[in-house]
Amino acid sequence: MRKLTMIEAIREAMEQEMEKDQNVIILGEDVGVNGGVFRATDGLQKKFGEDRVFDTPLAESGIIGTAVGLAMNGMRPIAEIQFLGFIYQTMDQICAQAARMRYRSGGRFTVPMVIRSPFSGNVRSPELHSDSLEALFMHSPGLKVVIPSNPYDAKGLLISAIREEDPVLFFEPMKLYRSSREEVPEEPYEIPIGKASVIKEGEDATIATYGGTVPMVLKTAQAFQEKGINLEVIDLRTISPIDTEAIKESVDKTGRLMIVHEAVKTGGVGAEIATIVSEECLYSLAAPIVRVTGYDTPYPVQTVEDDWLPNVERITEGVENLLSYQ
Amino acid sequence: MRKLTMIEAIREAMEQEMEKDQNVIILGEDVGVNGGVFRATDGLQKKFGEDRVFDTPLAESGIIGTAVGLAMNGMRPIAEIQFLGFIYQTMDQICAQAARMRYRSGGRFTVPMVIRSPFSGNVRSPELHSDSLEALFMHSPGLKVVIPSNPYDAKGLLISAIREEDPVLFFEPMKLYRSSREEVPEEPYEIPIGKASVIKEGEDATIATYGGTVPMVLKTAQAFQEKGINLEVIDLRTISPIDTEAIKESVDKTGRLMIVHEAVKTGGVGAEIATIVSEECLYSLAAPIVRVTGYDTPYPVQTVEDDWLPNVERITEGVENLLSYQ
Amino acid sequence: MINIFEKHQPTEMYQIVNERGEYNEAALNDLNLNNELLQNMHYWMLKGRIMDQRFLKLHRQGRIGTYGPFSGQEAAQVGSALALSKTDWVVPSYRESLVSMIHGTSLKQFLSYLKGYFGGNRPPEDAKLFPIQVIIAGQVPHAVGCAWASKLKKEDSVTTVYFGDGATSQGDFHEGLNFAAVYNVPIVFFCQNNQWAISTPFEKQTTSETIAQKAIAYGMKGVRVDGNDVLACYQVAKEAIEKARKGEGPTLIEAVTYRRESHTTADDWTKYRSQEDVDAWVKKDPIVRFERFLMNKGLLTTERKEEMVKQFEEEIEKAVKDFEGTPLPPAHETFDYVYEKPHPQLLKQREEFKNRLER
Amino acid sequence: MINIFEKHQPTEMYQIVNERGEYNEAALNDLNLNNELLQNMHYWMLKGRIMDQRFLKLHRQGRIGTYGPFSGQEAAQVGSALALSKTDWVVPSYRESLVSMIHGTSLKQFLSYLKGYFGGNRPPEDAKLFPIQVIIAGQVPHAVGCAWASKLKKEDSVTTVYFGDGATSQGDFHEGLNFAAVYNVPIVFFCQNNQWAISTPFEKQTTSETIAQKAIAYGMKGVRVDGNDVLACYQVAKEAIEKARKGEGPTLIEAVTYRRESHTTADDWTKYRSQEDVDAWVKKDPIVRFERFLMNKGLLTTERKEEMVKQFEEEIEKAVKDFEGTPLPPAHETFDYVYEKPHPQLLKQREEFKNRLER
Ligand SMILES: Cc1ncc(C[n+]2csc(CCOP(=O)(O)OP(=O)(O)O)c2C)c(N)n1
Ligand SMILES: Cc1ncc(C[n+]2csc(CCOP(=O)(O)OP(=O)(O)O)c2C)c(N)n1
Ligand SMILES: [Mg+2]
Ligand SMILES: [Mg+2]
Repeated sequence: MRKLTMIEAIREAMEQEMEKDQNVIILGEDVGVNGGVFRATDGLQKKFGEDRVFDTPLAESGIIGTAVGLAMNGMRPIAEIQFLGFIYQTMDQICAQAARMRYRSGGRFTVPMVIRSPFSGNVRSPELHSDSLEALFMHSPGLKVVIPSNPYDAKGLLISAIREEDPVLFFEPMKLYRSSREEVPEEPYEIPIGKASVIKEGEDATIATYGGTVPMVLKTAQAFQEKGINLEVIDLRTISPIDTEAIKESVDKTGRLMIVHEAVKTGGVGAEIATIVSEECLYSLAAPIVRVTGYDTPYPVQTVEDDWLPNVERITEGVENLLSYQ
Repeated sequence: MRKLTMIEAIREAMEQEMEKDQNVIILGEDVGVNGGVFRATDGLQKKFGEDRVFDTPLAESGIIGTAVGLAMNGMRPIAEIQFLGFIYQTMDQICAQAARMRYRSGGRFTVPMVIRSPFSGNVRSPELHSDSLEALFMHSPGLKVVIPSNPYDAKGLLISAIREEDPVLFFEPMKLYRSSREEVPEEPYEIPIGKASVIKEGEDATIATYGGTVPMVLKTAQAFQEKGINLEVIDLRTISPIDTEAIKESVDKTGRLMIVHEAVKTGGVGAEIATIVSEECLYSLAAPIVRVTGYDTPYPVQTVEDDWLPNVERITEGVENLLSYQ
Repeated sequence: MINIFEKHQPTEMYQIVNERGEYNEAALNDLNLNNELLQNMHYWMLKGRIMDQRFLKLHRQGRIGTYGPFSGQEAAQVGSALALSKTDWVVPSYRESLVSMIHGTSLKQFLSYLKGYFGGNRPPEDAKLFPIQVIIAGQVPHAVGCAWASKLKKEDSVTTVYFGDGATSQGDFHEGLNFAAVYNVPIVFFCQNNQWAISTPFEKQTTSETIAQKAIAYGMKGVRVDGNDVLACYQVAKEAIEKARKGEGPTLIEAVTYRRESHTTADDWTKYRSQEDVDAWVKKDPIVRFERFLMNKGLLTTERKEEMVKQFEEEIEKAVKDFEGTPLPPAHETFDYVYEKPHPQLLKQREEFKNRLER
Repeated sequence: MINIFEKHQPTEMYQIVNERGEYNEAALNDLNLNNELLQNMHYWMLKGRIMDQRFLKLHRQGRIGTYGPFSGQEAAQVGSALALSKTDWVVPSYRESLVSMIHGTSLKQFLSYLKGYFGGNRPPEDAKLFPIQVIIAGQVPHAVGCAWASKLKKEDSVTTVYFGDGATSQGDFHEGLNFAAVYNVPIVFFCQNNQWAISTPFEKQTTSETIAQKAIAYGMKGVRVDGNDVLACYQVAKEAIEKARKGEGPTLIEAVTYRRESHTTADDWTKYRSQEDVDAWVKKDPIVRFERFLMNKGLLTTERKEEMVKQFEEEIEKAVKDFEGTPLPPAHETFDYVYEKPHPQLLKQREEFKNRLER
């Protein structure tokens, strides 16, 4: 099978859905002629025309707000927010508008819209270009939040997202855009939203993670494997709604849980996962839950980010910590 | 001692700080002539003049954004957001700007600003007027988030907030504005931000809560007291930073934890508290942690809100649940 | 039809019928309205006023929740709403109950909104109408998107979005208008400048002399119209709608009017404005003026009016009574409209909730 | 000084020196600038250009991070910056490195920003300068607040805020300008319309013919000026600043210029614009034009210029070399500027972080 990078898989998902359904359109800053600052939409305006792919004025709330109206009147917009750090500008339109339109209108209107945005760190970008803000949206009912960690998932999840009848936020770890090529089927396929994927089985402890930290968690788990320690690694893929069953099943088996994410610790996705477990699998727990996350500071400057983010050293230490309780 | 309602205590705190420091100013929609839609600033423009209390144009991002600039250039603004549901509009100015200015400028600038906002439910208000959105700000380093539950705390905490060198969000449960009168000292006093208050001691279980649910939790705990069950009730008062020591100390003693808040469950403040406990007091836990919160839906219409919010019935059930594990 | 857009500067106010009921003959002839339409305008304005006052009373009696009255703004709402076709979209804020009714919402539906029933904000299936928006200016970009979709689908539909003077200070107003102009979508921005945003008067809202001139920032047409003159409102709205329909771009209309009552039933205007301020505007009342005009034209008599009032009062009374018998929808419906299909945790919560209430 | 604001429509472009170095005698006489100021203008423009090109090179060599060049925009930056007093505030975006340097930032400080050192965005203690803002238009309301504070404290200080054409589409631009006009604060909004927002040309950003006319929406003065004419920029900025200082209100200035390079070092302009487009603007180069003017006036010779170029290159080279020896601040400083005092959990995290790095 041919191999694609994640960014190619993302572009292909959009291209195929646009071919299939002419109500699918793309809007965002620099997504047209320029093909997006990461080239996610490269060639799509050329192929589908200026009536399907729109370069917008520089106004994020306007992008999401008009996309809500487009969706309410029959279109299926894919809106790009150039970097996730700019999504603060759109919180009303996402959390108070898109998320609630079905509810507000008692089901008369729906907002089938996808919001794509690159995020996460280790790429030496300027301030507010690397922040992981996904947890903000987990707390807003009506939204779904999807975060792929590899080309195959990216394509399948994005196709599912575009076909959803509710707004889906689709956050793409920049550092994985071109970090590897993997086999991706040519034909369109769906990966269900809301389902985690156990990417490595193990009995000694569970590590739940998603997005940019997935490869390093897997790498760490493999290193432990060589030392005879079998870690189970769960790639959440969707953080809203969280696949609680998959997590509980794993923790019931391993008795230990570590959560890894780039976002700051307090109030992050890790807190919700840990809480679900402490509500529902408390008696399975053989050790305190461990979080390896960004620290509770603003996302730091480039020269500090690699130490601040979860990295193999910190994850390894976390696992040792988790296993130290007998 | 004379007794004040919470709204009177809040007004007095502002009045006294404005007398003390002429850099303290107030801005917001309808805060001047009208004295605020809840009369929190009643009479202040008359007393301090139109150069200290400003009716602003209808633009929340503009209110917070200009307040950031005012604070950076020596003022100590108190900005009012008329209802917390409108704060989504200001997320960039709060989380990406106010919260990060000290950090961004390496300490050259600080943003000593208070953002006051009424919130929380049971008051039959229109859509987006009752939402509890405090958790969104717990995930933003650089901010402090304070939520009083009684007139005495409201005055002391607000005075502390105004004197802080960093931005403080001060969220006021509307239903407590005039629900009771309590003794409030005339002279200004501070209550430290970041410190919880154990408002009822007990050994059988801990209930951590804050804001609008405090009175009903206390009432429920008193009912259990009569049945010989001694619940410890913690009023967090500050939800960022959380007083983890107070919580851990209590849970280490009682072995059981329930968290009550109005905000939707997933990704709420309760998740962070539960996680801190499952990281640091796991071995003290005699029962799974319980959350009694709003459900994972948008804040519902008036005819549903009392059933949807935590109420005495739901809290009682939660306690029974918590105690059922032996 | 005269093209007022060509002849008219955004800072001048367009008027056909003045406060004394006197009218501009040429403009009126040009409009060439049939009597049925004139009577329809009167029908809705009068019905609106009676309904509005009735709702205020219902609130005082504790029979409905917070209500935002529109008395004094009937001409702006009726004039613009009657200029629309049924295939045109309406995107309202909370103050356009009258527009929503003209465009298809029933009194019953609206009561269920005011009583806080789940589904109360569900526009009827066959009405091209958005739900009521509470966030000031939040609906403006939605409307632009809606109009944009009509354009992309090559539908012959124009969107009219309503908002107040206060809303023009919001970022979403600005971003929305800019998008509309850039994509040249078929939309009319209808601002009811009722002089107040709760307690904030227009002069404190902006230093701009008019709202209409804000259109210049987007290279858009802006028109200022007497919002208490139903004919002028109709004419200006009609022209803007047809211009939009022809693909000739969006228009910002400022209808200059007045909010006679408090902002909502939770507000008290005596805190921030004087009786004289109110009285000055009561003199410009849109209904009195139009009735004088109609009576002059022989299209209305005092008896006919009294009959109408009585009939409306009965109709409303009946609707309220009928509605008050309506059972609440089951509370657990609150879980059914969060997503197309509730996810497992939500289903679990729904069960718990339902069981508790049914116990 | 002539009052260009009175004579000038926001849609016309004000110019003193044209592309061929020819100048408007009357305007120039009116300005009555001394030679030192003229030479200072040239000094900064030339130094700016050399610095800018040098930074692009440093980036290609992997010695600095993402950089946003300003070549082509020197006149707009230098003209406006030299019109300010040291007691005036500057609120920049990411493209006004030259303004920041004129207003007090050192080359060393700026290098530490570009290298991603903690504290790199700390304006010097004695400079009335805000840190670089990355969020488009986010700084606009800050600047309004800053100017408002100066007014409240009765300080004789004017704030100038910089932003691009793209920024005018943002809600924060709109809300900021409206507040500024309503409170009549001493501020100048200086927009460098460099025709592009990354790949988005001005024509797709707005349907408005000019940016200056957007001032009309706020009842504010708007002026359009040739942004490649340093004298015109100086004059317009000076006048706006003095107007603001006298309490006569804010001004929106649109300096029409061009971004010659890519948006940043992460961008490639060949994807979205043609060589001809660029060439047409290179002809209007602000430095070439001003040098012609100075040489005509006998204030500059080719030899002097070559000397200056050499001197700047050496100065920059030295600063870069010097800087490259600077040790990184300790990484754990990252915990010291979140709050005035770190709270207990943060302190714990700081310890863990520090210990790990010191192991
Ligand atoms: C974003 C937001 N901010 C504030 C409010 C509170 N609020 C409701 S109506 C109103 C005034 C609106 O004035 P205007 O736009 O003139 O409309 P009008 O009420 O006069 O029809 C305010 C401040 C809100 N609903 N939404
Ligand atoms: C809120 C926000 N949205 C998007 C961006 C990404 N971005 C950075 S610069 C830029 C274009 C800015 O154009 P303009 O305002 O004209 O300034 P210029 O770069 O031309 O100086 C964009 C879209 C951002 N930094 N912030
Ligand atoms: Mg109004
Ligand atoms: Mg630009």
